[in-house]
Amino acid sequence: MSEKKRLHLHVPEPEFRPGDTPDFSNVTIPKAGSVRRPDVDVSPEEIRDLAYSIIRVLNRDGDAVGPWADLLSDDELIRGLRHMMTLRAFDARMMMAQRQGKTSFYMQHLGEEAVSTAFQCALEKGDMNFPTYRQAGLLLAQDYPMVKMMNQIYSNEEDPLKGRQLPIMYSEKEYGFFSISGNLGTQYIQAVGWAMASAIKNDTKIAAGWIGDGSTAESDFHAALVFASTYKAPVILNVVNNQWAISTFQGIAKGGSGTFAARGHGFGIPALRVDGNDYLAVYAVAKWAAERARLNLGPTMIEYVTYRAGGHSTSDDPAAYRPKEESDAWPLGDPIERLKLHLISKGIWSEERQLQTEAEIKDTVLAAQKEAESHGTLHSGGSPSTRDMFEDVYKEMPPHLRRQRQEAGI
Amino acid sequence: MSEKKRLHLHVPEPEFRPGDTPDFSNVTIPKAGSVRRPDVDVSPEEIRDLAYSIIRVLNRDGDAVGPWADLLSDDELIRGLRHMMTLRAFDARMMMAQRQGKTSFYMQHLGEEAVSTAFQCALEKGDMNFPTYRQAGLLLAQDYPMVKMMNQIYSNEEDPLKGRQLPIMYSEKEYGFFSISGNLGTQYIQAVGWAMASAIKNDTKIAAGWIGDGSTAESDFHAALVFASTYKAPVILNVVNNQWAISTFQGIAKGGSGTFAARGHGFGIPALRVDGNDYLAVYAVAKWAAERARLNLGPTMIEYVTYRAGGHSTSDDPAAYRPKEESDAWPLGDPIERLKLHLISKGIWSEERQLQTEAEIKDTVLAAQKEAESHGTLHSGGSPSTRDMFEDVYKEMPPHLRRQRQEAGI
Amino acid sequence: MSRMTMIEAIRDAMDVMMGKNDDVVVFGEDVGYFGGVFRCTHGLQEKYGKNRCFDAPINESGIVGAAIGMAAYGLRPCVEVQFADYVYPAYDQIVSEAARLRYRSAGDFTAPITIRMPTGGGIFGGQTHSQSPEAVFTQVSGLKVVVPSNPADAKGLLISAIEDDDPVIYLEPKRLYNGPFDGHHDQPVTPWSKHELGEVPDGYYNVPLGKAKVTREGADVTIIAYGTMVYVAEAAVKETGIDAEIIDLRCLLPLDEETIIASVKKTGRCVVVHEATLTSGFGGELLSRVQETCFYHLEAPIQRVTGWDTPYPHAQEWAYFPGPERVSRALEQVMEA
Amino acid sequence: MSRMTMIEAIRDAMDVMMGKNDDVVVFGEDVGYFGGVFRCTHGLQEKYGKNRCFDAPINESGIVGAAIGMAAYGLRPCVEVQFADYVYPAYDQIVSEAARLRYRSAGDFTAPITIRMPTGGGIFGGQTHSQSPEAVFTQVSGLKVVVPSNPADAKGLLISAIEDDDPVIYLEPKRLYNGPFDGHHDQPVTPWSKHELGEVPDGYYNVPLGKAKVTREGADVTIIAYGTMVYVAEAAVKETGIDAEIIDLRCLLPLDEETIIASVKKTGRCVVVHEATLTSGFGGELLSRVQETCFYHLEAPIQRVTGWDTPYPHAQEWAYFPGPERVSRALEQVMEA
Ligand SMILES: Cc1ncc(C[n+]2csc(CCOP(=O)(O)OP(=O)(O)O)c2C)c(N)n1
Ligand SMILES: Cc1ncc(C[n+]2csc(CCOP(=O)(O)OP(=O)(O)O)c2C)c(N)n1
Ligand SMILES: [Mg+2]
Ligand SMILES: [Mg+2]
Repeated sequence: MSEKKRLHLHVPEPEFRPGDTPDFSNVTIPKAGSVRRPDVDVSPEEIRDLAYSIIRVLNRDGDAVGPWADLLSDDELIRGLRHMMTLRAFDARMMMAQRQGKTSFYMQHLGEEAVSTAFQCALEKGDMNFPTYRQAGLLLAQDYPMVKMMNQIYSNEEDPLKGRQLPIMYSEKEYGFFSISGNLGTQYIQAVGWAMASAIKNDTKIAAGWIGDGSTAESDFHAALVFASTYKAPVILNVVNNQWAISTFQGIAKGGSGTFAARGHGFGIPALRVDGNDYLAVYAVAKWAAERARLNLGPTMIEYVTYRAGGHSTSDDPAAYRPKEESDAWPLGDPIERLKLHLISKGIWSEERQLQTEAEIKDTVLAAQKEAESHGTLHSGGSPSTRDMFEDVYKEMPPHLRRQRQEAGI
Repeated sequence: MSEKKRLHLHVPEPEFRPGDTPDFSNVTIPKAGSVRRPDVDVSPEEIRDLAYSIIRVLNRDGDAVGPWADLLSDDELIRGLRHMMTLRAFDARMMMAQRQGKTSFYMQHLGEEAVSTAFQCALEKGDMNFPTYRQAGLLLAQDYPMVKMMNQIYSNEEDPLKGRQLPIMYSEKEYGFFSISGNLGTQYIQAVGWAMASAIKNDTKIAAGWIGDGSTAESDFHAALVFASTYKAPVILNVVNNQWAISTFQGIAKGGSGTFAARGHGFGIPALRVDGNDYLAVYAVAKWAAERARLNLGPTMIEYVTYRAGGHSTSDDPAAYRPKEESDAWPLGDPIERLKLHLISKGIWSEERQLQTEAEIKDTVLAAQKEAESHGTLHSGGSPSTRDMFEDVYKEMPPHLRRQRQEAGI
Repeated sequence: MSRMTMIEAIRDAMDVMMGKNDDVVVFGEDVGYFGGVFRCTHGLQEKYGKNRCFDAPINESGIVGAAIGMAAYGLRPCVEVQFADYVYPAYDQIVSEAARLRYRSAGDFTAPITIRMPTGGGIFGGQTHSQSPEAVFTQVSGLKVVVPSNPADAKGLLISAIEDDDPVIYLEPKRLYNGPFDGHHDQPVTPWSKHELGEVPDGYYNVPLGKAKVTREGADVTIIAYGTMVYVAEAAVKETGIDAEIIDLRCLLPLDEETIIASVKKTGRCVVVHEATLTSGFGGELLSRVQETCFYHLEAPIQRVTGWDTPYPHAQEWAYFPGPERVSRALEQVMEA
Repeated sequence: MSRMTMIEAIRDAMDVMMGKNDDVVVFGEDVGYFGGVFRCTHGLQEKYGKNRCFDAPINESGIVGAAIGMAAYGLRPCVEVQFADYVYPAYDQIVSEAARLRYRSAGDFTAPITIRMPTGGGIFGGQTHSQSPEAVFTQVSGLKVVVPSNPADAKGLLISAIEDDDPVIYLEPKRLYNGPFDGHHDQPVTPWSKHELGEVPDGYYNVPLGKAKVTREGADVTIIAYGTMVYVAEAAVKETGIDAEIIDLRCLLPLDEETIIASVKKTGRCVVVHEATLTSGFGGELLSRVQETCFYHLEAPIQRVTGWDTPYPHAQEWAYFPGPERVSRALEQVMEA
C-alpha cells in the first residue's frame, strides 16, 4: 500500500477568463484535407482516430481540398452562402426586435451558421430533425417562410404555435423540424425512437438528433446512445460543440475525455469530428452519416467544433465570464467569411456580389419583419386568442377544461 | 445518393434459448497471465485494449500466473476461499428459508461469489461501497455477523432496518456498505458524490460504485461517468457483467460496444476487464484501481466478467428464457472450485480440508439461522413494532405523522 | 366471452390492438422473449415478431423517450414500466415532453402513447414494489390516468388507452392481477376464473376513458374508490351494513365529476379511499371537487382513508395498507356525524 | 439590518452557512465562476474557493445524486437547479433516494441536502421557465418543502433548510426576486430596497420550518397563500375591502395546520390561492385539511384560485396568472355564499 496521500477535488477551468488575453496557438488544428474519408461501411474501431481529429475541407486560401471536398455544385455553394447570410441577417433583426421589446427573448447563431444550414442540405424530404434552440438554419436552408418564424417569435395573431411557446421554439413537421422542447437533452432519445419507428415500418426515412456540448452531460444523452447502439437506429447524433454552455466552458461537460465525439466509442458508434465553421466539411460529413443511416448501417455521431460568438441568449452577457476578445481569437474563423473566400477563389463570387446579396437579404428580412409586425408583436397589435390557451391540451377538451375556460370568461 | 434501401430494426438476440445447446467455444478467453499490468499512472489511451481483453491469473491447472499474480498471502487466500464458501452456504440456507415462507424474497450470488468478496479485501476501513443487491460478499468478507443479515432478511424484531426494507437490502455504514436502494443505477452517481466529498475534505478515503450489466443502461450511469470524469473523483466504478438482467441478455444493454468496460473510454476513464470468477484476478485489479484512486489519479472502471448461475431472484425461473445447461457450459468455471484448486496445487489445502470447512461453515450458518429465527421470521415470532413504521421518515416526527400514528392506534 | 385473469385481459387488449393496427408496438424491460415479469406480454413477440414486441434496455426515460419519438413518427407505442416505483426516471419525458407535445406544437406533433405499469402494494414488495404514484400524474395537464379494477374493464380501458390520441398512464393494481382482493389478507382470494368480473368479452370493444362506474348503489354515503380499494370498500360496506354507494372511478383524469356529484348530492356523505399516501394524494383533489360542488348537500365532513405518509414498509405491510377495518371506521364516523 | 433583494438574501444565507460550517458546499449549473443565472451564488466561489462552490455538468439527476453521496459522507450540500421546470430529471433521486434514505436505512444514512430552484411565472418565461411543481414534492414523505415570500424570510428559511437534517426543497418565487409582485403587471413593482420586508437581519438567524405567518389579521375570511400569491392576495383584499386574514404558509411540508385551523375557525370562510395548476395542486390538500378539521365552522364552500389546467403559456401569461381580479372574485363569492 502506497503511503496515504491527501485527496483533492479537481475542478476544470477554462484557459481564459475576463482580463486574460486569449491565445489558442496551442490548439492543434489539423490541416484542411488531411483527414481521410473512410467507406461508410467501415467498422467503428477502424476510425477511432477520427473522433480526435477535425475533418476540414476549406484551407486558409479558401480552397477546398482533400477527400471530403467537391461534393457540392457551384449553385449549391452559392445557395449555402445565402442561407448562412440569411440566418445571420435574420438573427440581427430579431436581436434588435427583442431589444425593442417586441418579443421577450431571442437566441442567435452567430458564428455557428454553417452547422445547421449545411447539415440540412444532406437530408431529404421526409427525414426528421430533433433540433435544439440553435438550429434555425435547418428551416432557413429549406427557404422556410421567415415571416412564419417571426410570427412565432412575436407571439402574434398569426403565430402558428398560438402564442403558447417561447420565441424560437418552432415546430414544423412538414419541414422535418420537430417541436423544440426547451428541456435539454430530452429530444435526443426521441430522435432515436423516431428512427427506430422508421426501421420498424421498413421505411427509408432517417432522423437526426441535436444536442449542445453542455447538454451531452444530460442523462437522456445516454439513453439515446444506448438505444441507438442496441437497435442500430438510422439516426445521426449531432453534438454542436460551441465551447460554451451559458457561462460554463465545455470542459465541465467533457471531463477527461479528449472530445465529445469520443463519447460514441463506448457504444461502438462511429464518431466523426468536423470543423463546424467549414460549410463544405459539415455537408460532407453529414452526407456520409446520412448514407450510413440509409444503408441500415446504424447511427453515426458527429461533433461540430464551432464557437458561440454571441451571448447564450438575449438574457446573457458573456463579458462576465470570458474575455471579449475570445471569439475573435477563435482559430476556426467565421463560416460566412470562409465560404465567401472559397467562392471568390473559385471565381464564382465577388465582394460586390456579396454586398449586393447582403443588401438584398436585408431587404427580404425587413419585408418579412414588416409583414410579421402587421400581425402584432408580443405586447402590441394582434395577439393569439386567450381561448387558445385552453386548446390542444388534449385532442378533445375534457369537461374540467371547458369549465375553466368558462370561468376565465373567454 | 445510393439507391433507397428499406430499413429494418435490429433487435439483438442471445445465442442460445431454451432448447438450444449452449456452445461458448467461439468466445475468446485470453490465457491466464497474458494481459500486461500497467503502472497505475498510465494514461487511459495507452490501455484501451485492456477494456477488450480479460485479465486472468488462475490458469486451468490452478496456478497463479502473470503480472497480476502473487499479491495475496497463503492466509489471505484461505480466508478468501472461506468467504466465498460462506456466501454460498448463506445463500443456500436463505433460499431454502424463502421457500419455507420465512421471508418474502431472496437474491443469491451463485457463481459470482468472487467478485464482492475479493473486491472488499482491496479496500480499507473507512472506504465506502455503494452496492447493488448482489454484493453481500462485501459484508461477509469483513466477517460481518450473519445473524444480523438474517434478522434483516426475516424482518424480525432484531432487524436493524426495523422491517421497513425488502430482504437483503442491508445498510451498514460501519462496514462501508451504503444502504441498498432497489432502484437500479441511482447509487452509482452517489458513489461519485461520496468520493468527491472525500476529495473536498482532503480526506484519504475512496468510494466504490456497483452496477449490473443490465443497469448500465440506466441514465444515472451516465451521470456517474460524467461527474467522475470531470472532477477526477477517487472512485472505483464496478460493472458486474453476469450476462443476464432478469430475462434479458447483456446484448440489450451493451448494444454495439464490444464490452461494458469500453463505456469508460468515452470519458477518458481507464477501464479494465477482469475474469470475475478468478478471486486472484479480481483482487489484483481492485487493488490497482484503489491505488489509482488513493493517489488522486481519478476513477477507474472495472468490468467483472461472470455468470449469474441461479435465477435472478426467488421470483424468477431462468429455464423460461435460457437453456438449463448454459451455466455449466459457461467457460470461466466456478470461482470456488478454481480457488480451491489453486490452494491445493499450492499445497496449502486439500479436498479433506475443503469438506471439513464446508461442514464447519454450514454449522456456523445454521447456528446463526437458529439464533435469527429465535427473534422471529416474516410471518411468525417476533416482529418489528408497527410504531416503527412512522419513525425515521424525518429526524423529528412532524405533527401530521404523530396524528396518523395515533389514528393507526399504535 | 372468456374467463380471464386481469393479466390475460391486459394481454388480450394488446393482442387485439396489435392485430387491428400495425402501428401498435409493445416494448419494455423483459417484455419481449420472456413476456414480462408479470407475463402481461407473453406470446406477443412470437405472434407479432421482434419488430413489434421487444426487450428494452433498463432505462425508463429511454423507453418513454423512444416511444415519444415513435409516436411522432406515427406509431402507437404501448410500453411497460416494470413497476410504478420505477417510473420516476421517466418522469421528465412524461411531464415535459409527452404531456405537452400537442400543446406546445399546436397539434403539429402528438404523443399517442400508453404507459402501463403495475401499481399498489399487498404483495410484500416493500417500498420499491408497492407504490401508488397516481397523483404525480394527475397533476400533469395533458395526461390521462387510468386505473382498472377488473379484467373486463382492464381490457376495454387498455384498448381505449391505446386508441387515444393523447398520452395515457395506465396503472395496473398488481394485487388484483389474479383475483379481487378486499384487504382481508388472511383469507383466500377468489380467483377471477370464479368471479363474474372475470368474464371478458372476446375481440375488440372499449370502455371509454373518463366514465366512472357505480359498482354498488346506496343511499347513505358515497365511497369514491379505484383499483384495489373498490373491493376493500365493498368489504367494509358488507361488514358495517351501511348502505353506501360505491363509485369505481376507473379513470382519474379526466374525472367523471357528473357521476360523483350526482351520488354525493343524493347521499349527502362521502368517503374517499386510496392506497397512496394521504398528503397531496389524489384523494385531496377528490375531496376538494366534492366540497366545491356539493357543499350545501354535505351532512358530514368528507373523510379520506389512505396509506400513511411514510414509505411503504415491508414487514408492516398490513398496518400500512388501508384495509376494510379503516374504511369501516370512516364510514361509521361519517354516518354518526 | 441591511436592505436586500431576495437574491441577496438568499446569497447571504449561503454565505453565512458556508462561513459557519465547512461542510456546506454549493454547486449547480453556472453557479461557480459566474454565480448563477440569477446571481444567487455570486461571489461565493471567490470567497470560499472552487472546492466549496463550483459549476456542475448539466445533469440535474447527477447534481442531486452527487449531493446525496456527499451528504452520506457527512457534508451539507446546498445545490441549485436552474429552474424548477428542470427538476424532473432529478425527480427519481429526490423521491426514491433522498426522501427515503433515513427511513430505509433506519437512520444509518441520512440526506441533509437543500435543493434550491426558482419557481413560478410572471416573467414571460413560457412553459419551461414558469412552472410551480410544489405538489409533486409535497406528496413525497420524507421531504420538506419551503416557499419564501420576502427577503427576511428567504434568508432565515434557507439557513434552516441547510441546517435541517432532512432533504429540503426550497422554491424561490422568481417574480419576487427584486420586489413584491401583486399581479398588477401593468404597474411598477416597488423594489425590496424601498419595502420594509427588504430589511434583513445581518449574520446568522433562522426562521423555523413548519411555521406559517399571518401577514394580515382579519375577521371575515381566511386566505391561505404562499410565495407570490401572498401579495396578490393582499392586493385583492385592498381592492375588495373585505376584512380577510392572510396566511403566508412559508413551509408547505410540514404544514402549520394549527395556524390555519385557528384562523378558519375564527373566520368561517376560506380561499386557497396558488399559481400552480388546479388539479392535484397543493390547494387540494389545503382545502381538504380545512374541510376535515373545520367543517362545522364553514359558512361557505372553500374556494381555490389557481393557475389553469394547461401548460404555462407564453403570450397569454396574464390570462393564465391568477391575479388579484380572480382572487377578488373568489373572496366576494365566498362572502356572499
Ligand atoms: C433540463 C435543463 N436544464 C437546464 C436548462 C437551462 N439551460 C438552458 S440552455 C443551457 C446551456 C446549454 O448549453 P449547450 O448544451 O452547450 O448548448 P448551447 O446553448 O451552447 O447551444 C442551460 C443550462 C434547461 N433548459 N434544461
Ligand atoms: C429503475 C429500476 N428499473 C427496473 C427495475 C427492476 N429490475 C430489478 S433487477 C433488474 C435487472 C438488473 O439486471 P443487472 O443490472 O444485470 O443486475 P443483476 O440482477 O444481473 O445483478 C430489473 C430490471 C428496478 N429495480 N429499478
Ligand atoms: Mg454549447
Ligand atoms: Mg446482470
